[in-house]
Amino acid sequence: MHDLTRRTLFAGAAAAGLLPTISRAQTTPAPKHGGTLNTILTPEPPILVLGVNNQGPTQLAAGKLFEGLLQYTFKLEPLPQLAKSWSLSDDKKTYTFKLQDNVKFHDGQPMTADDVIFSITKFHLELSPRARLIFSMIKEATSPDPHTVVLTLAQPFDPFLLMFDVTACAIVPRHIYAGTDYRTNPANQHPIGTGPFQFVEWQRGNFIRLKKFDQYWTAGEPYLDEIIYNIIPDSQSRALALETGKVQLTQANDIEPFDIPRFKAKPNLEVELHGWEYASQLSWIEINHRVKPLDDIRVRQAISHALDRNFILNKLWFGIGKVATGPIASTTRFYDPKVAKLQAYDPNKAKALLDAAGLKPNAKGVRFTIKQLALPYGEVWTRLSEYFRTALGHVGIEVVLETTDAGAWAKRIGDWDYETSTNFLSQFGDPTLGVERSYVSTNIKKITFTNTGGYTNPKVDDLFATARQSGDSAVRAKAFSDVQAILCDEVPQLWLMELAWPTIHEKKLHDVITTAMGPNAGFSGVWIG
Amino acid sequence: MKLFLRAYARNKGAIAGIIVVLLVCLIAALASWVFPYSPWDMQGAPFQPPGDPDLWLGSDSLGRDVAAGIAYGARVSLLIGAVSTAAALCLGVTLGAIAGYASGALDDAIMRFTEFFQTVPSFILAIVLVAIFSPSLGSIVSAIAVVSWPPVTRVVRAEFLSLRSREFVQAAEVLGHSHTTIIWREILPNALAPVIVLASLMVANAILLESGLSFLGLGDPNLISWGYMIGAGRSVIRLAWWMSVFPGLAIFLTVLALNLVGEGLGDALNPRLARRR
Amino acid sequence: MSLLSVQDLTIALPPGADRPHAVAGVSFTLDPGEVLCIVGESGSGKSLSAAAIMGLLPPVLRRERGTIEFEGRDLLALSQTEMRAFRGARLGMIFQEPMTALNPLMRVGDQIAEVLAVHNAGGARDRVPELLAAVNLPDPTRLARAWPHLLSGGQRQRVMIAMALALEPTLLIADEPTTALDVTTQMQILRLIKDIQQRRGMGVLFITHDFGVVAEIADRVAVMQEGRIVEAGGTTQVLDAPEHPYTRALIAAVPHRMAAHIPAEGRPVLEVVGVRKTFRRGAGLFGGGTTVHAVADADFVLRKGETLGLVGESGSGKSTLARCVVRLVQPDEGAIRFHDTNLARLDRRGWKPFRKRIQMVFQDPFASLNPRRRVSEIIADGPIAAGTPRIEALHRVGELLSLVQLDPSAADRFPHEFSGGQRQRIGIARALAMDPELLIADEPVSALDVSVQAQVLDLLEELRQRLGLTMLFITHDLRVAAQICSRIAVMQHGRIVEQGETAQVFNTPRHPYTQSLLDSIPGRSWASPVTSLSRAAGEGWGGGNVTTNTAQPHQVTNP
Amino acid sequence: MTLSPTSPSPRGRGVGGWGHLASLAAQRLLKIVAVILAIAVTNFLLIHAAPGDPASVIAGESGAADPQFMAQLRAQFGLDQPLSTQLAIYLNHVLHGDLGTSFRQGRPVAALIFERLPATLLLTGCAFAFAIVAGIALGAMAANRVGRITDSVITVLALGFYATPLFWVGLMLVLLLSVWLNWLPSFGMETVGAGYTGLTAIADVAQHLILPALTLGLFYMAVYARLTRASMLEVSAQDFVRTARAKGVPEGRILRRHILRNALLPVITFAGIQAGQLIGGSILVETVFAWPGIGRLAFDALLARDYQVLLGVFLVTSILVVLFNLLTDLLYAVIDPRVQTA
Repeated sequence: MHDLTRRTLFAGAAAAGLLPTISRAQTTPAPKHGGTLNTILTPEPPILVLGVNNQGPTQLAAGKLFEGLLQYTFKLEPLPQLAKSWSLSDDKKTYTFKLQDNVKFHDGQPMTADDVIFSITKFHLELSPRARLIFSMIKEATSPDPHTVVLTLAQPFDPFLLMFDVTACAIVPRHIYAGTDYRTNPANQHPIGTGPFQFVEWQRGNFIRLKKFDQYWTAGEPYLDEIIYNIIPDSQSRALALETGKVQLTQANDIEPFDIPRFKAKPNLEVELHGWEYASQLSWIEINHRVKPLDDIRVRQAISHALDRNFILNKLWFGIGKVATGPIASTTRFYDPKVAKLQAYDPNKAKALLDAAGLKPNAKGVRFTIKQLALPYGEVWTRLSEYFRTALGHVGIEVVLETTDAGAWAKRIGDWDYETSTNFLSQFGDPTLGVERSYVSTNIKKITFTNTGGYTNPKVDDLFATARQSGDSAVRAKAFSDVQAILCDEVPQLWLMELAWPTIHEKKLHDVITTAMGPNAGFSGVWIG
Repeated sequence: MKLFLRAYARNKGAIAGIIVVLLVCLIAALASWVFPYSPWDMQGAPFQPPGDPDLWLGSDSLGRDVAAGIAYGARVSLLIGAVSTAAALCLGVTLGAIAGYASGALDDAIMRFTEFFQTVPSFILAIVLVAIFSPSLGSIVSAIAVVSWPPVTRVVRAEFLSLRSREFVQAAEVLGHSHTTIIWREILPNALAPVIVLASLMVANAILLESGLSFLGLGDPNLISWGYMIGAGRSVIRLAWWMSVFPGLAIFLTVLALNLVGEGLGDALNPRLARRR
Repeated sequence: MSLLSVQDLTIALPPGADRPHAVAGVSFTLDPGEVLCIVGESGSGKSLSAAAIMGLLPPVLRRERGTIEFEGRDLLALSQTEMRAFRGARLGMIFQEPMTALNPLMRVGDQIAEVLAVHNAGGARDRVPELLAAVNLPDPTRLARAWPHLLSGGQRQRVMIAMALALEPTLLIADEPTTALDVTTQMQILRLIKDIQQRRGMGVLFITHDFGVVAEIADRVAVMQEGRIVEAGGTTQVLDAPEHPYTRALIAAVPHRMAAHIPAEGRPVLEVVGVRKTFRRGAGLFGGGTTVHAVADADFVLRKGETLGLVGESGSGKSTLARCVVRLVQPDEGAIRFHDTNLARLDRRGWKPFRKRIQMVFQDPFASLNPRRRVSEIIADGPIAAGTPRIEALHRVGELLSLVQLDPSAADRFPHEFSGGQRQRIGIARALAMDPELLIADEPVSALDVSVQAQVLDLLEELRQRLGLTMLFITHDLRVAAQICSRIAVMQHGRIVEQGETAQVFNTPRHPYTQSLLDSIPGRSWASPVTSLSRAAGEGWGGGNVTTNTAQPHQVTNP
Repeated sequence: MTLSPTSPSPRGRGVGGWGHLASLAAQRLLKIVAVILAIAVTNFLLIHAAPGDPASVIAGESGAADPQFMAQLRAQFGLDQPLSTQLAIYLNHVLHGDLGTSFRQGRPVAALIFERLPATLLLTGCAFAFAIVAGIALGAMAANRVGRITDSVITVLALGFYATPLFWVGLMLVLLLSVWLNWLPSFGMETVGAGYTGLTAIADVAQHLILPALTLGLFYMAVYARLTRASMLEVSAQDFVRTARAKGVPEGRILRRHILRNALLPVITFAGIQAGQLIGGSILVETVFAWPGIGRLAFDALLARDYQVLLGVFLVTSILVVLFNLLTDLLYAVIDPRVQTA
C-alpha cells in the first residue's frame, strides 16, 4: 500500500503510535553515549556538500553533516526530520511544512524557513538536474513565520514528498551560500550543515573525521563522539579492515559481493540488506535501439531468453539482491507482481527467435556481432559484461567488449555512441521520479540517464504521462500496471537485477539501518554498546 | 655457432630457462587443441578448487577453466612480450645506429631524446598512454614499446661508437664501401650480441609490465592474459587462491626463464664473463 | 746464498688448454743486487713464473711441483697470512699497465701509505713524500694528494715503483713495467729501476719481451719458450753469442738493418701541405670540453717507390695524419695532393675513385678483420665495391693469399681461426686486392711478437719491391722504422720536427727531440750479433750491410 | 723528463674542486628545466590526444549538460583558444607551479600532489634504502663466495624476486603476515583516530611502513644484488686489485677498500636510472597497501580518468627522478674523482 498522499494529511496531528516510525529494535537496552565509529568511504568523494556533488560517497558522509526535511520508512512513507510535520491542501498543490525548533547550523547560526526556501528554490534548483526537474514545478515558496514553509505547485504532483530527504534536498545555510558561486564557495571545503555530526578534518587520500555536534537539535543525540571515514581504495584491504575490526561498518560497494558470504558467517558481524528502498537500483543491459538488429523486438526477447538471471544473481552477486522482473523494482511504489514477468532463461527459445528474425548463424556459428561497453564501476560489472559475452555467444551472437573510464563512459552513453552497455539507475521511490525517464520518447536526449537508447512507444508515453499528471493513486496504479506489461513484453532494456548493497557492521553497533536512507542517514541514533 | 652453443650449454640455468620458454611456447601453440573451447567459456561451477580432472587448475568466479586461461594467456603474454619487444628493438636499434654512426649534433639530439624517455618513470608513462588511448592490444603493445626502447638505443649506440672506430670498419671505409654497406654488413652483425641478450630480458620485462597494467585494470578486455587473470583473481584470493596463484606462477616461471636465457646468452656471447662464473 | 731460488717449478694449465703446463720445470736463481731478465714471447709463461713467486697465481692454475725459496724460506710452504706478510714488505712487484694498476678511487699517497699500514709500519706522513721523491717525482707532498687519473703513465709507473719500494724489499719483481710506455718514458723508468737497484742492492726479477730492454738493464738473462727456460746466462753472453736456436731466432728477428736508400727521384705521389686537425673533446650541449691539436701544420712529400716512416710517440699525431690521408679523419686545413688531385677538397663521392689507389694496413690484427665474414669475402669485398665482377674478385683471392704467403685454402675460414701474424697477412691481402699504388701502414707490426714482426716486415718490403708500391709507414718503433723506411719524418705534438733520409736522421739528428728519441732506444749500444755490425759510437746501424733474414724460427702454427 | 699534458693538480679535489661540482649541479638544473618543459609539452599533447575534451567528459559525468554549461566549461579551461595559445598558457602555468585543476576534486593538482608527496617519499625512500643496503650486502656476499652455496642461494633468490610481479609479492606478504599471522597492519599509513603522538606515532607509521616498503624494496634489492655481484666480479679481475694483493693487503681490506668501492660506482649510476621505476612501482604498492601517496593518487585518478591529476603525477615524478639523478650524479662526483675532470 503506497498511498502516500492521503496518509501524510494526518501526519502533523497524528499521535506517535499511528505514525510510521523509525524501525528501531525495541528489545535492545538503552543507547550508550560515546565511542568512535570507524568506517570506510570509497572512492574518495571530491567534495562533501550535497548538491555541489551528489555521488554515492558524498551522500554517505554528507548525510551525517546535512539533513533534509524528511526521511522515509522502508516502505517509503515520510518521516519527520527537519520538518516536524507537514500537510497538503485539498487541491493537492500546496504543501505546508512545520520546521523543528532550535535547529542550529554547525557555525551556531539558527536554521529558519529562509534557509529551507533558499535551499529548495535557489541552491538545489541551480545545482542538481534531478531537483531542477521537480522543484521547477514550484510556483511559489513563502514563509509565513520562521518555522513554516509553504510551497505551492503549478499542478498536483503525487511523488512530490519523495524529494525532501537529505540526498535530494539537503538544507544548506543561506547566510553562507546566498549570492556566491555555490560550486566554488570556500565553505565547500569545510561543510556547514545541521546534521548530528560536524566536519573536523579531511586528510586527502587518508581519512575524513567528523565529530559530534554538541548543539544538535535532538537532545541527547548523537550518541557517537566521532565518525572516521577511512579512504581505502583496494577492496581486499577494505575487507581486511572489517575482518580485523579496524572498521566497524561497511556500506554500499565497500565489500565485494563474493566476500559477503564469508562475513555473513562471522558471529560478531551483521549483514543488512535493507536501507536502499529509496534508491531501489535496477541494473540492466542498456540497448541502443538505433543499432540493427537490436531494434527488432524478437532479438531483444531472444537476448532476454539467453540470459540466466539467476546465474548473475547467485554467481556474480553471490545472492545479494533479487532477480529483476521488469522495469519497476519490487521495492518501488506501484510495482505490480501480477504483470511483471520477464522472459525465462531458455537458449533454445532464444535461438528460435533469432532464426525467426532472419538472423541465421554463419559458418563460424555467428549470427551477428555487437559491442558491449562495459560499465567501469568495478570488477563485478566487468564480470557481468564477460558473462553477457559468453551467454550471447551460446546463442550465436558475438559480443566484443569495450572498456573505458567513467567519464568517457558517461560521455559515450550521452552521445548515443554505443551498441550495448550495462547500466543501473535509482528509482527514487516512485516510477515517475526514477523509471519514466528511461522509456518516454520525450526524454530522448543527448544526456546521460535519459532515454539514451531511443526507445519509442506512444502508448508507453501516454501511460507515463497519465501517471505523472494524475493526483489519484488508483489512476496512477492502473497506468503503471499497464506500462509494466508492455515494457516486459517489448524489453526496451534487458533488466537483470534489483541491486542490494549490504551494510555490514559489528553487532555491538546498534540502530544502524533504520530508514530507507540506509547508511546515508544521519546516524544520530547509532550507538556502540 | 657451435662454440656458442657449447658455451650456452655449459650454463645449467640457461638450459632450464630455454626449456621452460620452449614449453611455454608449446603450451601457447597447443592451447586450442588441448582446450578446444574459448577460455571465456564457463566450463563448470564457479570457484572449483584445483584437482578436478576436467578443471585441474580449478575454475574462476564465472566457472571458467583456469588452465585454459593460462594456456590461452600464454599466447597473449608471449605475443605482447614479443611484439612490443620487436617494436622497441626496431625503434631502439634504428635510433642507436643513427646516433652511434652519425655522431655529432644528430647523435646529441637523439641521446637527449633517449635520456628524456629514460628519465621519465616508465610505468607511469605506460599507464598514462594506455589510459588515454583506452586499453586495447595495440595501445598496450605501443605503450610497452614506447617505454622500453631507450636501453636498446643506448646499447646499440655504444656498440656502434666502439665498432665505428674498430679497424675493420675503418678498413671498409678505406675500401670505399657505402654507409649502408658499412652499417648493415660491417657494424650491425657485430653489434647484435648485446641486443639479443637485451631482447630476451625485454620480453620478460614486457610480460611483467603487461601484468602490472592488467592489475590496474588496463588490459585488453577481449584477450585473456595472465595479468588479467591475476587482476581478476586477486580480489578473491582468499576464496580462490588458485585463480591468482597459477597465473602468477606462470608469469614468474616465464619471466625467470627468460632472464635465465638472457643470462645464458650473455655469458655465451661474452666468454670473458662466462669463465668467471 | 742466493736471494731467490726457483727449482723445477711446474704449473699445470687447466684441462683443454693448448699445452699441459704453463710453466714446466723452470729453475733459476737470483742473487742480491742482481738484475735477472726473463725474456720470452707472449704465452711463454714468463709472467706466470713471476706471479707464482708472489703467490698471486689465478686459482685455476695449480703448482704441480717445484720449490720457490726466498731468503732461505720456501714460499710455497707458507700460509696465506705468512705470504701476505712477505708481499709488499720483502717482495715488491710492479706491473705492465700503469694506467690500471692503481685504484682510481684512492689518492696516490694513500695507496702508498696503505702498504705501510697493512705491514704495521708507521710514519706514512713522512715516508710517502720521501718515496715519491725517491722515484724522481716533482713536488712529492702535493703529488701525494693527487688522484691517479691525473698522472701520466710514466708518473703512475713511478708511483707503482715507490709503492713497491716502500718497505725496502730485497726483491723487486717487474712484470713488463715499461711495455705500455712511450720510448722516452721507458728509458727513464729503466734508468730509475737500475739506479734504485744499484743504490739499495736489491735483487730485481725483470720480465720482458724486448731484447733491447734486456741489453739495457739485465745482468743475467733467462730465455723462456713455451713454459721452459731454453737458455740462461750472462747478458753479454746470451745476447752476443746465443746458443739455443730459439734465442738466436729471436735475436735475429730484432730489427737491425738500415733500409737501403732509394734516391728521391720520380714524381711526388703524395704531397701533404699545411694539414691541421683539431679535436674537441667532452664538449657537451652547454659547451666546455678541451681542444687537442692532433695535427698542427704537417708537410711532407712522398715520391714514387719510396717508403716514408712517420715516427713519434703516442699522441704525436702520426696516426691522425695518416688517417687524414685516407679520409678516415677530415682535416681542418691544408692540402693533401695525390698526384694532381687535392684529396682534402673531395667529398665522399669524389673520393671513391681514389679508394682503389690508396689503401691502408692497420695495427691490430684482432680488430682489423670483421669477425663475421669469411676471409674470401673480406678480401674480395673491396674490389667488388669498386666494380670488379664478383666471380673475378673471388677468383683472385687465392692468388692474393699466396702473395702474402698464406695457403689459398684460408679463403673459406673465419678470421678467428688465424694467428695474429696470419691475420695481418690477410689485412695486407685485403689492401693489395685493390691494386693500390700508395699503401699506408699504420703500426702494422707493433701488436705482433718479435719473430712474427720480422716476417711481416719482410713481407711488406718484398711486396713493395715486387709491386712497386709507395708506402707511408707509421710506427713508434725506431728500430722498425730504420729497417723498412728510406726516409723518416719525426712527429712531436702534431708537428713534423725533422725529416730526412733514414741514415741521416739516425746518424746526425738535427732536432733535439729526434736526439732524445734515439737516445731512448733501449739497448741502443747493443747491436744484434747476427749482423755483426760495428759498434762505433754515434754510428748506430751502419748503412748498406743488408743481410737477408733467413731464419724462420717461430713458425706460425696453422689452425 | 716528459710530463704529460695532464700534470697532477693535487689541490683540493682535482682540477675543478668543489667549483666543478657546482657547475655540474648548475648544468643539471638546466637539464631539469629542459625535462620539465619536454614533459609539459608531452602532457599537453597527450591531453589533446585523449578522446573527448575535458569539458564534455565533465559534462557527461555531471549527468546534465546544456550548451551553455559546456561553453562555460570550455572557457574555464581555455579550450576555446587556438592550440598554440593553449600550449603557451599551459607551459606558463607549469613553470609557475600550476598544474591545472582536478576535474574531479575541484582542487589544484599541485596541491593534491604535494599533500601526498611526503608519504610517497617516505615509502620510496625507505624502500630504496632497504633495497640498496640489502642488495649491496647480498651482492657482495655472493661475489665474495662466488661459485659456492651462499652465492647460489643469493643468486637464485635475487633472480626469483627479479622475476616476480611487485603486486604479487605484496599480496602474498599481506596474506602471510597480515591475514594469517596478523603481525603487521596491511594498509594505511597510520592507525587513524588512535591519536598517537611523538614516538608512538612514529612507531605506528613505521609498523605500517614495513610491508609496503618491503614489497617495493625486494624487487630492487634483487636488482642491486645482481648488479653488485656482477660489478664486484668485474672489479675483482682488475689490475689494481692485483696491485693491492701484491702490496700484501689482507683480503677483507681489499674487498672493502678496493673492490667494493669501485664496484659501487655502476650500482650508483644504475640506482639513479632506476629511481623512476621505483616511483612507478609505488603506484602498484600504494594501491595494494592503501598508502596515501601520489601513487595512490595516480591510481584513483586512473580509475576516474582524471587526466590532469594523472599527468601532474607524471610531471612531478619525472622531476623527482631528475632531482634524484642529480643527487646520484653529485654523489658519484664526490666518490669518483675522475668525474670532476672528465
